[in-house]
Amino acid sequence: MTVASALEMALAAVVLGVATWTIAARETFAAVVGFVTYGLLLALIWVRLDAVDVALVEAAIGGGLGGVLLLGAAARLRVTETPTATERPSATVRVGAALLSAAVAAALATGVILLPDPAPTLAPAAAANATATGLGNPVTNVLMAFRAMDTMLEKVVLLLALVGVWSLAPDRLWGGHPGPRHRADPLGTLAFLARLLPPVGIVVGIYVFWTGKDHPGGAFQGGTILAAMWLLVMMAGIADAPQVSSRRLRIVLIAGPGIFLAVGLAGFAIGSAFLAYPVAYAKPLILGIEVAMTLTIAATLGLLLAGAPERSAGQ
Amino acid sequence: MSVAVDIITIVAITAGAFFFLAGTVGLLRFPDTLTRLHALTKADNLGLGLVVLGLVPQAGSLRGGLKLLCVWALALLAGAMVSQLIAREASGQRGDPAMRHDGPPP
Amino acid sequence: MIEFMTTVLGFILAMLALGLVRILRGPADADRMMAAQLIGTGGIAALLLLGTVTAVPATVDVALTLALLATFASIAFVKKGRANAPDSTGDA
Amino acid sequence: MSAAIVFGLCGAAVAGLGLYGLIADPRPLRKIVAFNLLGSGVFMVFGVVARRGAASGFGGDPVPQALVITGVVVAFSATALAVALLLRLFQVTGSATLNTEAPAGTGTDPADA
Repeated sequence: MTVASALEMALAAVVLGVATWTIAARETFAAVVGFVTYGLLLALIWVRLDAVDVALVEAAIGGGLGGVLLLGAAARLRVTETPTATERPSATVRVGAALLSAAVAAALATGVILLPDPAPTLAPAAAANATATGLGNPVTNVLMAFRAMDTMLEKVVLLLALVGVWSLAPDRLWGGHPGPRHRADPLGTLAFLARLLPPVGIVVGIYVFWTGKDHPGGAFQGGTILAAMWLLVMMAGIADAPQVSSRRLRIVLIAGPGIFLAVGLAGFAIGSAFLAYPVAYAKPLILGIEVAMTLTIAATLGLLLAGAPERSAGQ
Repeated sequence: MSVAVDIITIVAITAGAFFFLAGTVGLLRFPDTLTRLHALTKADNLGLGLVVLGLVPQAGSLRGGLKLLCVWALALLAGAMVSQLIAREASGQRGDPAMRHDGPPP
Repeated sequence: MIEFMTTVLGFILAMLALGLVRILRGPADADRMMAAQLIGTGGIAALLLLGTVTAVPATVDVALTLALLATFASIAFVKKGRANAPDSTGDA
Repeated sequence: MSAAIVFGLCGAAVAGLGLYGLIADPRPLRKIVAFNLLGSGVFMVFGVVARRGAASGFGGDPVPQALVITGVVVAFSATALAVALLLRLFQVTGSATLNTEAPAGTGTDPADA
């Protein structure tokens, strides 16, 4: 056994251990901390699997924003912990669940072991058509050109989720500011961090987006970093979350999918089909869509984490 | 030349690994939250710092080396601040107005 | 050199696994957050080593992202801890 | 046994763990976390498929990788919506239980939500 494969087994074992803890922990807060750690370690696995684009997403979502979302909810719901814990399902249900889960895991594992050899792959097709877009990152090519429909609909899903979150506001608060108004000591550590980190983070976010055309990175990864910086500023009380009825905000929110859709429809006229880019303009068109999407993603993710409107306008 | 560079790398990374060991042992063995935080910050700053220092000569390009240093600087900055915040949270001083400013007095 | 770095990588991974014990044991939430913080930093170091071992330079970008965002969970923890304090603005 | 297989088995086990937690834990937030674990286990299996498809100078097949990225984004949106629903449920009823015959909580009538 080589050093490298021992390392892989160790990594898999640690990840499995954290996953077990996340399920088994008695306190929800402890379980969520376990889940955040799991996200961090998963980024290592994705790098090992040579999927650096996915590792970036996992680091940004699993280790970063997902942790904020779940830790916040765990802290707010702490008081409900004891009563619900008494509703433990009966032993029969638990044994049944364990058997079912074991069967599903075994089926998946068998599937992994019996994967066909040689593995079917679309990599040669992706490589052969890379010249059509002029982008060097195959994953960006797939996301923005070969399977662009998926990516466009994914952005729509993000928007729908945001509309769903907003619709949870009580009627009288509709259109107000999401989440509580955060206040922090303006001379304290958090406010200092929120003034120091965002300029750096915005540069890193734009870099990750821009490098995504030829190297791992892209609109979603960059947008997540931007969203995190916005969230930091909101949490430190330096800027309030905008009213969800604000027109400017809504324009930013629909800019990404809107431009994507417009370019897609224009594909009928200038290309040959929906979302067909004319080869000569493919690269600038894709970059234009990505710029708009980065902004939309940053705004959508930031507002998704801020939550449903809880204060009416001006409060 | 290359051998000298490799020796620097090995020494620095080994030292970095040692600080991770120290930080972890401290996190596990120290008796209370604040002393454990003390152990943690050593691993944060020195452990990662020495590993980065060891990797910089291997980076192969100026750009790669600078990016490595950026990672360390960011981790240093964010880690130091968050340790502050956790410490305040742990020691329960957040409600005490006298302890709230850590910058110079206005 | 590759062998050496892989060994150190394994060592740091072992340290991270030990750090998990603190998440298991607590006792306070702050202890758990600190362990997560240590695992974040160790994860960054492990990523940088892994990137050098496997010769994937883009790994540094993942480490950069982690360095920026790994602290966010801790910030959320501190914020939410404060929301329950008397001087807060009373969410919930 | 190649590297990919190890992580594939790890992913299968994580998916199983997530499914167990989703069914067996009564607390909604824990169900959400377990659901995320289940998803990430499946993504890991996808990652193995991608890795095995390495060809043409790419480290992996970019199509499954892109699918995983899309999947992570959609899973995150679903998680955010689920958490918001849960927090609203807590705001309205003062408890966070999925049990319809909840023990006498404050204002158990969900109709006024």
